[in-house]
Amino acid sequence: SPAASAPKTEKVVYLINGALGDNAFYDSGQKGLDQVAKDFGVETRTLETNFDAGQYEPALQAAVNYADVIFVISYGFEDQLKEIADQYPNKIFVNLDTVVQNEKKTITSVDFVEEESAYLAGVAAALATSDASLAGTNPEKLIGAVGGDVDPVIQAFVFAYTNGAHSVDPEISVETKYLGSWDDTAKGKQAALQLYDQGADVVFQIAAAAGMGVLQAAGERGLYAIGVDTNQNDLVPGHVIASDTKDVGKAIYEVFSSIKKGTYQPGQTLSYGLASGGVDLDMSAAAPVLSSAAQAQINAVRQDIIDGKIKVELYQP
Amino acid sequence: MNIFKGLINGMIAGATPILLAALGGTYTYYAGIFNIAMEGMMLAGAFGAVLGSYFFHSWLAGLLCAILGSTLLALIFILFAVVLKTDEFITGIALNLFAVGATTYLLRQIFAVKGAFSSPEILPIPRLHLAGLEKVPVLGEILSGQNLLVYLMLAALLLSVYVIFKTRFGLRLRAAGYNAPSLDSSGVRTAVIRVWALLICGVLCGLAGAYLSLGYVTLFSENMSAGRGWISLAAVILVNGNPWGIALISLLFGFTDGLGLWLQQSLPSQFTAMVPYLATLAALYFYSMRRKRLAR
Amino acid sequence: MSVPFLAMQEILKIFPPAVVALDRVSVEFRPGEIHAVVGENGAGKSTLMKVLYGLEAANSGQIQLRGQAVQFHSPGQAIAAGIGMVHQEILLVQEYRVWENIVLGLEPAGWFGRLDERQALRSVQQKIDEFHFNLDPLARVGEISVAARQKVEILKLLYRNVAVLILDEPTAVLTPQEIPQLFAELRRLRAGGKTILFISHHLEEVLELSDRITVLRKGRQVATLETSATNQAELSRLMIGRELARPPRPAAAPPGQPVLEVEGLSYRDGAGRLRLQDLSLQVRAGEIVGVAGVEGNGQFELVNVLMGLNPPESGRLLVQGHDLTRAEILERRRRIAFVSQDRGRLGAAVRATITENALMTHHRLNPRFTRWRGWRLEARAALQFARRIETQFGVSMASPEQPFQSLSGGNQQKVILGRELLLETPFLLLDQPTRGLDVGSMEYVHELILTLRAEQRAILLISADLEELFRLSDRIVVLHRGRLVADLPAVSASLEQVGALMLEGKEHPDGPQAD
Amino acid sequence: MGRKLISALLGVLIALALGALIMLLQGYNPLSTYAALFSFSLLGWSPLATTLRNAVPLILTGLSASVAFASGPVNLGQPGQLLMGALFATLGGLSLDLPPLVMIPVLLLLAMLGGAFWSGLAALARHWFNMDEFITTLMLNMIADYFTYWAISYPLYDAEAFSPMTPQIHRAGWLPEFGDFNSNVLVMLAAFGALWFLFNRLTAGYEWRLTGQNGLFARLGGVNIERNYLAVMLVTGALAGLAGGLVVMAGPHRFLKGLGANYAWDGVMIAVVANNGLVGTLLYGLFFSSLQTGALGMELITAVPGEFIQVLQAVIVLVVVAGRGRLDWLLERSLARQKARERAA
Ligand SMILES: Nc1ncnc2c1ncn2[C@@H]1O[C@H](COP(=O)(O)OP(=O)(O)OP(=O)(O)O)[C@@H](O)[C@H]1O
Ligand SMILES: Nc1ncnc2c1ncn2[C@@H]1O[C@H](COP(=O)(O)OP(=O)(O)OP(=O)(O)O)[C@@H](O)[C@H]1O
Ligand SMILES: [Mg+2]
Ligand SMILES: [Mg+2]
Repeated sequence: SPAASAPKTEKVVYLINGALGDNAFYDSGQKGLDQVAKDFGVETRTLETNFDAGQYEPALQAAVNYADVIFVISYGFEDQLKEIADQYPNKIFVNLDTVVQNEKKTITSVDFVEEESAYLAGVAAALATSDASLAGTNPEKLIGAVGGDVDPVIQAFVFAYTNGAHSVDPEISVETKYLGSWDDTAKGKQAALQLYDQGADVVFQIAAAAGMGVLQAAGERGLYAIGVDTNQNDLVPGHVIASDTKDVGKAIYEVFSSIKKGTYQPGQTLSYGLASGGVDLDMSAAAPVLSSAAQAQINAVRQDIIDGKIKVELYQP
Repeated sequence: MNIFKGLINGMIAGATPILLAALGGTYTYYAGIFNIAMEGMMLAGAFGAVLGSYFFHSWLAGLLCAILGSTLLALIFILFAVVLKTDEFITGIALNLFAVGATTYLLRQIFAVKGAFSSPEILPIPRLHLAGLEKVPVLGEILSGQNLLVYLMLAALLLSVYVIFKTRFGLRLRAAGYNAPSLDSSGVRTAVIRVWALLICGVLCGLAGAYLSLGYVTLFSENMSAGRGWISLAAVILVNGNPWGIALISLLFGFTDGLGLWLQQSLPSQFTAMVPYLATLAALYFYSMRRKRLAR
Repeated sequence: MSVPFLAMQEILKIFPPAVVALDRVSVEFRPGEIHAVVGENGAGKSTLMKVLYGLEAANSGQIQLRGQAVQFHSPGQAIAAGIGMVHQEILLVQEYRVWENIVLGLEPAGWFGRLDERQALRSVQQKIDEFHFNLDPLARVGEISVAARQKVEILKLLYRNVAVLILDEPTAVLTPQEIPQLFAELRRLRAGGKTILFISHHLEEVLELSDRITVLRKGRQVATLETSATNQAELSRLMIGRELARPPRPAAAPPGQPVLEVEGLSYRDGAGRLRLQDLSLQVRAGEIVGVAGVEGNGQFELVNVLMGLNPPESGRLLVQGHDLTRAEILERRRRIAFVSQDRGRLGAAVRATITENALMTHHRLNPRFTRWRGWRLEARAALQFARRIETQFGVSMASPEQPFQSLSGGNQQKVILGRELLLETPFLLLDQPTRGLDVGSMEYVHELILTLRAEQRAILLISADLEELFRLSDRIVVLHRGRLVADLPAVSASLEQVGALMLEGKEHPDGPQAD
Repeated sequence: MGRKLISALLGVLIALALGALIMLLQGYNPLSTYAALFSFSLLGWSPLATTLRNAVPLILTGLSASVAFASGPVNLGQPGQLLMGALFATLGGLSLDLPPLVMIPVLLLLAMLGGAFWSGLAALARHWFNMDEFITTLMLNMIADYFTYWAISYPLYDAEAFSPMTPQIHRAGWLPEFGDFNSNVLVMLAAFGALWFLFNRLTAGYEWRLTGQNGLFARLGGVNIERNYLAVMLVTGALAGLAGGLVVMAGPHRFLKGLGANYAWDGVMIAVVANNGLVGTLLYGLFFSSLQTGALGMELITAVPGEFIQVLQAVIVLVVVAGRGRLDWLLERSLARQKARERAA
């Protein structure tokens, strides 16, 4: 009977490869986890491994020793995750942001279709750079992006961002700088300043904590940036035109609810795109920057994507 | 023109923290202390700056707290290396580890965040617009409108040249490094001179840290000194403590740092990121060859 | 009598763990006297003065200045009270100019601590003129002679207006010609009312200069005497506790084949200065050749070139006919044994064990100490070797496994001598082998050197101690500014003659001149 | 030895007490925190196995630093050498497929070669151009970091991965596991034994040690300083490289981003507290590994942040090093005092 086999769910661990404090991706997951703790009254813990590969396996081991449900962002230790999941088939593993499957097919994956929202970010950037009514913009058809690393996820972002911009004006070119760091904010700022110097009016930051430097550079120059992962529009008011959000917290909350409700099925791949609200382009702000016409145009593209009228091309490494 | 200006501004921005910390290192270098704790002092300064600015809603308080933070580290250095006579290299290494651990730990304890802390409540150190300088053709745009700390750095550079080579303290300072027993027997306690050198180094590293967290950007992130203290040390050693030489090396480093990002148009970013370190090696090469030639 | 001017009472100083350097020493000093302190190496002379000068803290006892008990925790306080010291090893900043060294610590300064260079130069020049010192205040200390440096040290104290001057072995670094000049200066100072405390080993000097003499022996104060009421024999007996009888020098056997042959050797240093110039020299088997010279005239460079630390610019070096001019150091060591003047820097790794120090060089030259084609050390053979040195050279040690630095100076030197002599090389280079040794150890080393001569080894002996040179050498060569300016048979040479050559590079100088 | 051990233990205890004080001030319970810390690192086979396994890179980089410092060269390049070792082992593991008995030694050799190659660059820069290895090794660390990062992002990139990493190396190159225990510990112990023998019994080790204590003396004694310098740099680089190879072969079996992140200063730190002694490095390596391994558990159970361990490590380093010799010093001083009292009486 379902009651007898209902899995234990008292202790929940959120295990991440990086570290909290990015104001973005990891923090958004933490928000969902906190909500879970509040609404369901379960014990939660967060384990960060600070991008240190030596910590991955011990952390995973500590997590299964402690918890019943493990939400994990497993960049870099997919292998160990599979192995451990096979060893502990009765524990619930939910892998966030990538698709990982073990032999016993017990890992549920939450896949965010970041191309959809990044495409919208490209549309927004293209509209902004050619909008003469925005203060400080120049007629040059150039937009920028600052990535933390050259990795497939970031490249997927840039790929879709470029496509989105081209959908508005194929002559727009995209200049990208990579920092090789997710936390060197000074370098993030310098990269953004160089892009502005080159003539870009809008820079999309895809660099976690280092991206804070991009936003501050926009404020300093009186130009524009696009935030990432969470709504960063009010961090530098008047200069962040939109944020490409990835609601990891929402995914955590929904999956945990499904476990509680008994509708959870292990081994699935849950796709979080624009339609499900897992990713989005959030333009809300205390004082929105984009004109309402531009916002309406972006919202129309969003609807077209959700309706399937526009097919956003997925990045293939 | 814009791009050129950007590169110059980037160079100044990159050089400022390194030069400030390296000037601090000059004092300890001349005092005969092998001080590798600049990295940690800078980090403690950056943290103190954000702490002060956030809680007192004043960048000046931030600046003072930055100095307090790095001076605290200098005091620990003094306690161990000068008072207890622990090996300086070891003390430095331990202090650098301590600074990373303690700032991360405190970030979590005080602000309940990890990784980075930013908030509109943190007031940045302002830029200074000097009306007179703005009018200078071509250079005016660069000379004016820099961060207050950039001007402070210039002042610190000139002041250091004066203090080290023209004052009574400077004479004693250099004697402490050249021949400590001689200074002691002249009736000046070397230990006291070293304490002052370390305190000055603390103050300058505090300014360097403040520039990182309140000057260039306005936030604190874990380990945000990111090896700049080591580069400062390399600069000091490379030119045997000469402040002008240090200024040159710092500018070189600042320039190559920005150049690296530019070169991404033609090279993978990992290679462009190496540029500053390769430049340091090149500087070391030329310096060593020059020394070798002189020795011959 | 009224209160003494300056008195040290019941001074006890123990260096951890248990070296009793001063055993309740009490001395009084009078104003305007020259007071000599004599004693063997290690008797505690320097320690006594360091206690007075605030460099070492006594375990008990007190110091009274004009009836007031004083306690100096640093030289600064002693100087403020009018007591200054010139150290045994000269303590000056070589990179600084003369005036900078003199004013260091008491600099005239203007606004914002700016060093008032003009004022400083003026006061320094004034002192130089006042005391008739022949010095250029703008010269860099690293580039002036040792005697001049000593003047700088004395001037430094006079600049501070001290009433008491302590001079720790000031004559050790001077040539015979320079000494009277120093003494004249000291007498002038005494006439000006200064009290001078003067340390020396040399009894003639002490008898000539001082008013009163305090004798220390093994940390105890043996006597304080009026100079006029004593003589050399009494002092020597008080110092050593026995009469010192010099054994007559054994007659030399006729020397054999040339062993060391140096031909036209020149050497230029890093800065391009010619430090050795066209040196030619022969040492034959069974012969001791002494090298005399004021320090800094090329001795250091000669050692470095002979040992292969620096390549010569031109010239040849042969030992037993083998050309070693460009040979690796190890190759030289097959034929050259080397005892350096600086045990801690060149002669040993002081933190390593005695055995490890004894093994150096032997481990490469003697297959007995290794196995596996030289890859592996034979620990047992090394230990036996250390024991052999212990017995053969009378080293007193607790165990061959103890750190080298736990040995006393004399014993350290014996281990080094043992190691080098047992290399059984035909040629020995001895660079001040008795420096810092006490009289007993010095005698031992001297006898050893004479024994080696009897074994037909060739010996080149560099020494700053002219007496030692005259006592041991068969021939004396003199180094002056990197040139060999004389090669004299020891029996017919006189002390004055060699002294003049050392100073002037030629005989019969027209008068003593320091620079 | 006895006194050394006592002074080390005393230092660690004082440091732990200081740590407890900090925790009390912050309102944590120090006893339960330390209990959690050590039960997660030492109590039971699995924690113990994890501690041992994590200790391997710490000890090997520590040995690398110890041998270098004790022999003279200031090789601070362990992080870079570790990365290059890992890269070489990975390259071998991807391109070779031999029986395990051959494959594993070959990969270990490759790892050592990689580390030695990187330290050799610094050594040659010194040899030819007189460039100070203190700075070159530091710079080469950063360069190795970016270089390996490039290698795993482009030429060696695993097409199926989501972040920069190589594919897994062939199975034959995986180090065997015995239950919870990974055989990387055995390789480390073998390396330790070989190194100890080299350092204490072989002619080369004798020369290195004496050169480290007094280079001029050794040179005058006929030791070939230049050759030994090169040899020491190569051997210490190889040790750090071996550490990197073992990290790959025991753990993720591939080179992935962040592989050497944590070993940056740990090796140097351990060498320094151990006063460059080999046995001390082994013991302190185990101790620091137990701290780092237990940190996660401590965080899970008592909510004391894991960063606390970093602070604690720095405190331990300072207290142990400052305290070293102080015990001797106190003892000698009290002896001297006693003697002075006797004399004065
Ligand atoms: N810092 C020290 N630590 C331990 N022992 C010391 C120290 N300084 C001196 N000694 C010892 O104290 C004793 C007295 O030394 P001191 O230097 O006063 O002798 P000295 O009479 O000046 O000899 P010399 O003629 O060689 O200069 C010696 O046994 C010496 O080894
Ligand atoms: N500067 C110093 N620091 C520490 N210990 C010292 C120092 N000088 C001497 N000692 C120690 O003091 C002890 C006595 O040294 P000293 O040189 O006075 O011996 P000594 O009686 O003169 O013997 P020898 O005649 O063999 O030279 C030795 O054990 C030595 O280790
Ligand atoms: Mg003396
Ligand atoms: Mg002695």
